[in-house]
Amino acid sequence: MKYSYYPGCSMHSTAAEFESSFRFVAGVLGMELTEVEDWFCCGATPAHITDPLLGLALPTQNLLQARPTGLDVATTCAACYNRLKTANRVALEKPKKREALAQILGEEYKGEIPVRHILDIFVNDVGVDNIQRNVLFPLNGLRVASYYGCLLTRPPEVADFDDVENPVTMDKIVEALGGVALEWPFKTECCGASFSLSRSDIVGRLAGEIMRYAKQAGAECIAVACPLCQSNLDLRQKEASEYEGVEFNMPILYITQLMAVAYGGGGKDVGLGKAIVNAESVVHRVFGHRGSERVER
Amino acid sequence: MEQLIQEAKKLLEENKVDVVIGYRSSPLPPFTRPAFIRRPEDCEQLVFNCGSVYNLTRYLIGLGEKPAIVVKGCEQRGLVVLEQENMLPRDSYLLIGVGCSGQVDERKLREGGFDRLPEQLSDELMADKCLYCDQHNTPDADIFVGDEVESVEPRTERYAGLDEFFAQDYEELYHHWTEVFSRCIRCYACRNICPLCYCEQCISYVNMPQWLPRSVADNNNYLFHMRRVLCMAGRCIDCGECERACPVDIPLRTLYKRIAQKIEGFFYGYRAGNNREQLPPLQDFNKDDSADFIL
Amino acid sequence: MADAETTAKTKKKADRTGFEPHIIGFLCNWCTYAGADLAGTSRIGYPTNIKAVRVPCSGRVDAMYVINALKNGADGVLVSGCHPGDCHYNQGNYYARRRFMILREIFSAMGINPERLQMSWCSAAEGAKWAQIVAQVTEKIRELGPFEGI
Amino acid sequence: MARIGVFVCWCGSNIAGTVDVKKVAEEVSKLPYVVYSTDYKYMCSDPGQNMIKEAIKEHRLTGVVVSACSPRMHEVTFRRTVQEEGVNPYMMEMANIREHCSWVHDDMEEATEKAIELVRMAVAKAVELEPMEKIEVPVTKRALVIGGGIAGIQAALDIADGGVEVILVEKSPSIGGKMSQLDETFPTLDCSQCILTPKMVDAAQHPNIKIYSYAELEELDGFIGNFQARIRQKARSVDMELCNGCGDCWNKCPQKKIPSEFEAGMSDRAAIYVPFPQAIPNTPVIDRENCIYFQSGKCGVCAKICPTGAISYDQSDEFITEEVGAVVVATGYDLFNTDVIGEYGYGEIPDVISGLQFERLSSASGPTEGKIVRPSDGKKPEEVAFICCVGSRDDKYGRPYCSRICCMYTAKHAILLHHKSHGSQAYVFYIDVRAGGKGYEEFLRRATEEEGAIYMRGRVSRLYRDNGKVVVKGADTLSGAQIELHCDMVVLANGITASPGAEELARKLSISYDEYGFYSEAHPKLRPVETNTAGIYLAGCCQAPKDIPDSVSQASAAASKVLALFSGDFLTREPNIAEVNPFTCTGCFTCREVCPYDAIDEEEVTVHIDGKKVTRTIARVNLGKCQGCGICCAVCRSNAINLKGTKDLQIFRQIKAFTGSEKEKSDEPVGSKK
Repeated sequence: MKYSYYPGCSMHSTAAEFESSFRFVAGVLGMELTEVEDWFCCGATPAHITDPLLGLALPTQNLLQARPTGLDVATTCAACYNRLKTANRVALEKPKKREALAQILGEEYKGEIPVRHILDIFVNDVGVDNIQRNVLFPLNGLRVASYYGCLLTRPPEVADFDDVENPVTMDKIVEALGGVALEWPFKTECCGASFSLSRSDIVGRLAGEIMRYAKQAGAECIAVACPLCQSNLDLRQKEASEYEGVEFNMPILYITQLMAVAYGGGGKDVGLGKAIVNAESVVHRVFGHRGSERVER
Repeated sequence: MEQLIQEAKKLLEENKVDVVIGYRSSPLPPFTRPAFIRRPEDCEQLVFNCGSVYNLTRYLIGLGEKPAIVVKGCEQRGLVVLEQENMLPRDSYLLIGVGCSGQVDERKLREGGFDRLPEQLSDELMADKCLYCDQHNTPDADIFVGDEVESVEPRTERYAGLDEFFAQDYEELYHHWTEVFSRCIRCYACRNICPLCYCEQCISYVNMPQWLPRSVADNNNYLFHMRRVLCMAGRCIDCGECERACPVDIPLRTLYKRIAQKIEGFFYGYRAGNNREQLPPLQDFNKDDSADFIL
Repeated sequence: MADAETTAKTKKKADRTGFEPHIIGFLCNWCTYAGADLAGTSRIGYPTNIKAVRVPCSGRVDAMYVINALKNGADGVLVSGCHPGDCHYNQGNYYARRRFMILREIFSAMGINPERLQMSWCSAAEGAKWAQIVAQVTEKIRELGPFEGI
Repeated sequence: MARIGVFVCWCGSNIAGTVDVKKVAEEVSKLPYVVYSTDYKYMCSDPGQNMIKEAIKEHRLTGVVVSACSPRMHEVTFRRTVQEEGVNPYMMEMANIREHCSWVHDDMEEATEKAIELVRMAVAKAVELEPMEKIEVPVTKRALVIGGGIAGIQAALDIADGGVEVILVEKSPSIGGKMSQLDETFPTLDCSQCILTPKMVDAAQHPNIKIYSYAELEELDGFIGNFQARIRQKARSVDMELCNGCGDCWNKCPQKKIPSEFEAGMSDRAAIYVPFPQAIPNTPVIDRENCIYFQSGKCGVCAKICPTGAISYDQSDEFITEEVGAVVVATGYDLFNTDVIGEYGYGEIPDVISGLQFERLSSASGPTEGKIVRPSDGKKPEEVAFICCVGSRDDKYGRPYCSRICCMYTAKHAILLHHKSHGSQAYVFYIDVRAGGKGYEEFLRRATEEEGAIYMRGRVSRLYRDNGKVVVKGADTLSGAQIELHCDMVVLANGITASPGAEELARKLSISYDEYGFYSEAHPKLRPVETNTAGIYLAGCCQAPKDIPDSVSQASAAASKVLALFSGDFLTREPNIAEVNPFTCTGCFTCREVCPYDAIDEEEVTVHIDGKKVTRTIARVNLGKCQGCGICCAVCRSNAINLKGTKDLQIFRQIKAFTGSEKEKSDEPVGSKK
């Protein structure tokens, strides 16, 4: 299983633990990653709201740079995924825009490179059986609320690997790792990430509701698959707790972190220490304390 | 070709078929001749090489015996069309598949001044259709003999040069074709060799009404060939036999391929013989077909 | 629609001395033929160049009819049927559309201006549209000049 | 040798004002085969028609060309005229020199020129005309009705009352259909069962109606007036003759935990069961998949207890063939499956129920005897949300159409809630309210103004559980506010979808259907109950979503079509149909692919070709089915299929005659058969 890997800006900064855990997990599962040569911004929010064409040119150029490998492009971030997939859709269905982009980029892109979110790859390429087979330390019934966020499955005509309103890929992975995937209503509600800096009061309300329902469902932690979801729910948990009047103390973990833990990753692979809401305690409660070294397979 | 001989022998010995249709060598190598083998001991004659140019599927309709037939990858599409048109059920013959890395073009050989083939069949001497072949190995074969040929990068595009040629204005094209068709002697070889021309009575013979004038005068050949283009639209599999058989070198495929190219463009990538389940374009419609030309 | 009428007539008179194209029209019985009847009952004028052959459906029109019309001295041919979705036989016009799309391509490949074959949708209620179509087609063929091929 | 007479009409000044009719008559008299030509003021008048008759006699005419108005106007008239004089009516051809000439041109010279050309073309065709006889097809005067819901019952009763035998086939154990499950009906709130069950009894007792319940159509052969229907009578495992419907078997059956279809899963039934107490026939069936005896071989309680010995485990499916002349398809609909809407949690959240489940909750014969309670805890729901357009007008689920009944049944539900559960509040989320029927708008007003239902315009984005309530998240698009309602129960107004198996049945019947699986009518406005296959008619929701009054109307319309069809012993049809030349047909069946009416059959023929005897499978046109469109002719590569009345030769002659001689090239043999 070989993939072109488009990390996007978060993976090299705020979501370093997503990157490390993903790379570790990919290694265990036999995924070979080639980082897209000289990749740059995917064109998410700032670009596509100021200039739609620029918002398409950026992901298209990235895909052009990925093209020589002929491999599917794997992304981890919901926004990157959305932009790159949108660029594909435009290239396939909007001949006029495709021409305009070819003018700008000096090369025609026909939408031929499939773009895949890692959840899609995990469940559909690697397979739930494989995910399960590699587990060294089962999650021992850890109660996980999978939170997909508002962008990962939307719009359904772009993001097409899971049910738009009731996605289940992450839940399948949690179950495969030995955890309990919780049925809860806020899987795809907005967490307010766009307002994380500008209007933290709104974020408090939105994130608070998510937190409350996760708690109500009995979650010990929330699993996410997008750097923005993670940083927002983690960083703004204080505001959320204030809004709801409850101390949530809800660890927000990347799904790859849970996988890395179950696969015996070392401290640096899993990167639990980076979270604001203490995540280590939850993991340790489930496994008992384990050293920070990688477990040899 | 030992395997071909053995398989053919087995089929005849076990009475699975009455006749094996294939190729046998001729006095003019590398060219071959069609062979109808009915006795196991004659199977030794069978060969397959770059001179096995004929499209043998022409012989299948109305054969009256159960045959096994050697069919090249490109020609198999014709069998699909015939099946779609209820002329030849798939179970009425056994398909012997082969790997073919290209067939020699007799005309090129002649014009190149060779009286026989050099050691290796080079692209220069290969039939045009082989240069963009995407079906080197016969699909859907009941028996596959010999080794599969590895697919080769096409050397030309299927429709190369057509857009440029047909960019001429109507008058030039008209003169070109009247000129070319004035050579036609109405020997009907193009029709008789075509695996898809199986009408009981070709309408060029019907005179009540007179669909097509019979004489070669008055540009009537042009009309005959226009009708043939119409017949081939959405059906031609580009086996190239018509052009090979034409005694006066009329480039018929240029027209057939042009229409095939247009059909592929209009009708969602349709290519004759590619998919048994897909209705031929003129027997089908889509509510969203282009309507640009309609007032 | 009075406009179409007058233009058609004035054009015609102005061009009196020039070339008058012969046009044959294959009209489906249910829509276009009835539409042409309506143009008549509504007295909406159009050029005399077109002569209609009534057929049950545009899907009935064999490509050879068109070719033979040209062969026999027509300068242009019009095939007209029901609008998509209105075909009395549900789908005849869709088949016709494909058939004549291809025939026009054959024409252009063989050096006949495809504009000599025109196709239109005209319903039984579109008398005025019929007059307009005839005016338009006549004008088009007039511009192309006499057909001297085949 | 053809002898043609040409009759040019003046139509008063309508033609003669613009066309020099005398000149036309004179010019065309010079044409080959024309032995007589004349003109007259009004050809369609009695004296005009008499002129034609006289000329036929005097000049021994074999064919007549009437050059007058549109054939759409007077073709029938003049055909009758020539027939009265002993000439085959199809030997008359018209040239339209009024609508297509005199009325649209004003220059006399040009119009006359064109008229001559039009007549010349008509004469050319007339020379090649052939006598034709109307087609007579014998009719089997029995009808098949498929589907025993209200539409099927109505159609069967109407046909049977007309004195015709009816075979009514219903796939479930009882007739009655969806209507039997409803509580009260809009807009009158009369009880559904009270108006339906008498009709069910009528159907059961009607001497002309034979009901096959628990049966399905297996195959339909033949064509209009002459169908053979093969019906599969599924094994009931109960002898209909012996069973007296006492009910001991289903009371004693140990397997009672099967969700009842009739109660929409709101209560259970036994493995041997009648769907509901008023079922017709009132004979139980054994649901073999859930029966302990059939699954494990042990049990046999019902057989032991049955006082009449009616239980018959070894019954097997039987096949019956019925000869019928017409078919009414009334297979109804199914409700949109709301499971697929992840955000509504139907099936996950017990207090989210479907519209049909609400009907059962509210029905006095339902599982709660008409008490409206929440499924989760049996408590009275104080606040109930109703969501409209669930699976209707929603591209996302491939259902862009309106289901037409949900707005009204939701209004009814709101009213019923108000009546039966005092103090409960109904909230209705809608996109638009469609209340286009008689009394519907008034009914809706009643729901909002008198019965206190609160209507909010907006879609619901999510339903989820919170503290024993169902949270309804949505928007009120009129005020622009986001809405979060905590309700006790939510009712989804599921839309209508085609019934499962609709497409398979359509293929058996060779009728067409749209992209949603609803059957296509022959014409959306003017032939709304016919299908494209002659002799097959549609009634009810199988054609498109509709309410009870519309279903019943369409059923009666279909019945009247059937009765009209059966009014004579023969069907008479115009003879303009396709015919196959057995010598040139190759049997490629391209014609069959394009035929909209499935009118191409296969035929084995032995022909002599080049002195050889050859047996081939070729096409044959089915006289009953062919509608004469001629699409087949234009796709036939060997032109072996031809359309009578518009034959290739006839059109070629017209083309030939068209521009006159100046450009004509003669390579065609001049001699013709005539």
